[in-house]
Amino acid sequence: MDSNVLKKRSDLEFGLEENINTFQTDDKAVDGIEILFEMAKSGKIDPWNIDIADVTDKYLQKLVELKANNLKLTGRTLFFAALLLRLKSDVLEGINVFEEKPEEAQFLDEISDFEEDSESINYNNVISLDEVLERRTSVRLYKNRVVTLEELVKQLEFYEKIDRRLALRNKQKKSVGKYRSYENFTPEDIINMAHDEYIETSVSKIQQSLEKLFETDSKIELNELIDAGMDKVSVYIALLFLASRSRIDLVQDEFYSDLYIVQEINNTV
Amino acid sequence: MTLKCRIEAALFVIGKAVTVEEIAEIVKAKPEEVESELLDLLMDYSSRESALEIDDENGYIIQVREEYKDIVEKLIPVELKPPVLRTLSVIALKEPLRQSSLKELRGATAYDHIAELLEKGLITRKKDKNGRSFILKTTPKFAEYFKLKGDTKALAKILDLNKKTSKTIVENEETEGFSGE
Amino acid sequence: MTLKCRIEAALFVIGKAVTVEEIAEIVKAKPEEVESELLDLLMDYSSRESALEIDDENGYIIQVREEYKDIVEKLIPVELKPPVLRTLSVIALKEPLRQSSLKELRGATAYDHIAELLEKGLITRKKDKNGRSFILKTTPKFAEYFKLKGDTKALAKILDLNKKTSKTIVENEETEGFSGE
Repeated sequence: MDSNVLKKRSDLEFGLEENINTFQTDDKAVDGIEILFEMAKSGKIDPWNIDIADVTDKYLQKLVELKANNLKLTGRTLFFAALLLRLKSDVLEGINVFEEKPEEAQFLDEISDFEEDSESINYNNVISLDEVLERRTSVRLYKNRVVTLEELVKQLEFYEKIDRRLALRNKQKKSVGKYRSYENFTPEDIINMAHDEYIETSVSKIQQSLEKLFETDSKIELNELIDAGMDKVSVYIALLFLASRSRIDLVQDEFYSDLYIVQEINNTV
Repeated sequence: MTLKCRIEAALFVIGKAVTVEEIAEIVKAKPEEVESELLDLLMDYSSRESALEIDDENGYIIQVREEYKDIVEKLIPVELKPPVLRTLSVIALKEPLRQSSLKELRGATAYDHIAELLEKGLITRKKDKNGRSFILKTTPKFAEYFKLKGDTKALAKILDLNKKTSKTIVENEETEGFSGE
Repeated sequence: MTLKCRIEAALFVIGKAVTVEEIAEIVKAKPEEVESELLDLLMDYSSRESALEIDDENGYIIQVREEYKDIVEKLIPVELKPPVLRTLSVIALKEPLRQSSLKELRGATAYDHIAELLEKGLITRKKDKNGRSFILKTTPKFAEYFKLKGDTKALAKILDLNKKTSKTIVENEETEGFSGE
């Protein structure tokens, strides 16, 4: 066997050289497999008896000598040489090599893609984009439900908001109504309004409102107080009293513009 | 791939009572064959220990057995269309609510909704003390639906909203649209 | 009234994939008990001759078996052309996805696809926080009609790689035919 193999090796070397030269002169790109295939066909190598290390060594050496830079070709040739070896070992183990092997086909695909940047993706469970969406078979035409509990709660929340808004609007309307009714005050009402007791009640009421509002705001617009339920005149009178007692300052940037109430510095309300 | 199974698949997908003829058209078989297979299927369902059954009263349908209806009710609290639901929401929020006030808030169609809600046992309608107008209230059954599914969080949230100042709520409403329905 | 049947009733009514915990809350039982009964139920379904099965891939759900898919498709057709389906797949794989990113991945025709998918209620399109770009997401209806298969994470990653190397899916689209359905 030894001499046989040796002989074949020398043949192989010769064959390789010949084929690589052919490859070089040939305009057509030739795959490594074709080189091996041709060699096997012409009997220059025995596909069932390849010394893979020797073949590749010599092959690589030749490529370097030829300054061939087609690494892809080299890679392929190496791969197919390995594949031949695999076939050989399969035969030795009694495996039928002519049976289709799906895993091998997949392996081939991966190899041919090896120059692509594939990072570390495990392709085993990857399917194509066309297959990724599967139609569910749990859909039903007429499900009994029209409304779920969640939707019911949502509706309630929604009406809660609407309700709040309406309430706020009504409040504003009411205060507007009060303001308008001021025009209809009788002389008696006006005298009553000027009464000390009435004024003191208004002042303490406004003071309380302001205390609350100053907790969150440092500058309060006059209208905010009016929304609290008192008419504009009473509020204004009360504010004048508070200002004169140095509890607050009244600020207006321009005549006829909005009137603001701020806390008197060094003083709490 | 038996005809019986094809019929079963069709019944499952349709989800409402259908006639033998309708099934026959879907599974492309003769009505006589379909009927015989349907009976077989019906027997299968009734003989096995299952929560499902095939009802054949007004057409054929796969449905949950009466014994397990509580689960259905839990998951499907009420079969109410959105406008009726909205009316119910208003009643729940403002109860006790005068029928006339509801009409103001929801329009004249609210009367139909009241009838439906009364029929489903979700609200009551009673004359007020003076006997002049109807007062609407939700029932314990309504409250039950709310407690179910352990959705107490949502309920607590609603109650909290009640307490909070109106300012923030109104503001939110301006920015986010209502996505229900 | 067995726990197994209660679970079956719940699955039938829910009609979408649910977790053991969700079922446990509905049937008021311990998750461990529910899981064991679910397995039992799954076996029951798979061992009998039925068009229905319990799927446990992404949560538990009662569904029609693959062999009877044609009946589902016939009764509830999803009429989306392959390119639109592909756009939908990309959105599902990468959601939330910027509209601009989708355009990079699927080309300018994706805009027409978005319109169609929005109209069918399978995706939503909302402005992002800055209000500068649109964000695409799938809807609950999408989940009702479709499920994702395979290693979706890896596929999403590959989509990105494809984008980087400018080897877009659009290129592949020209060469390979659509194999779905």
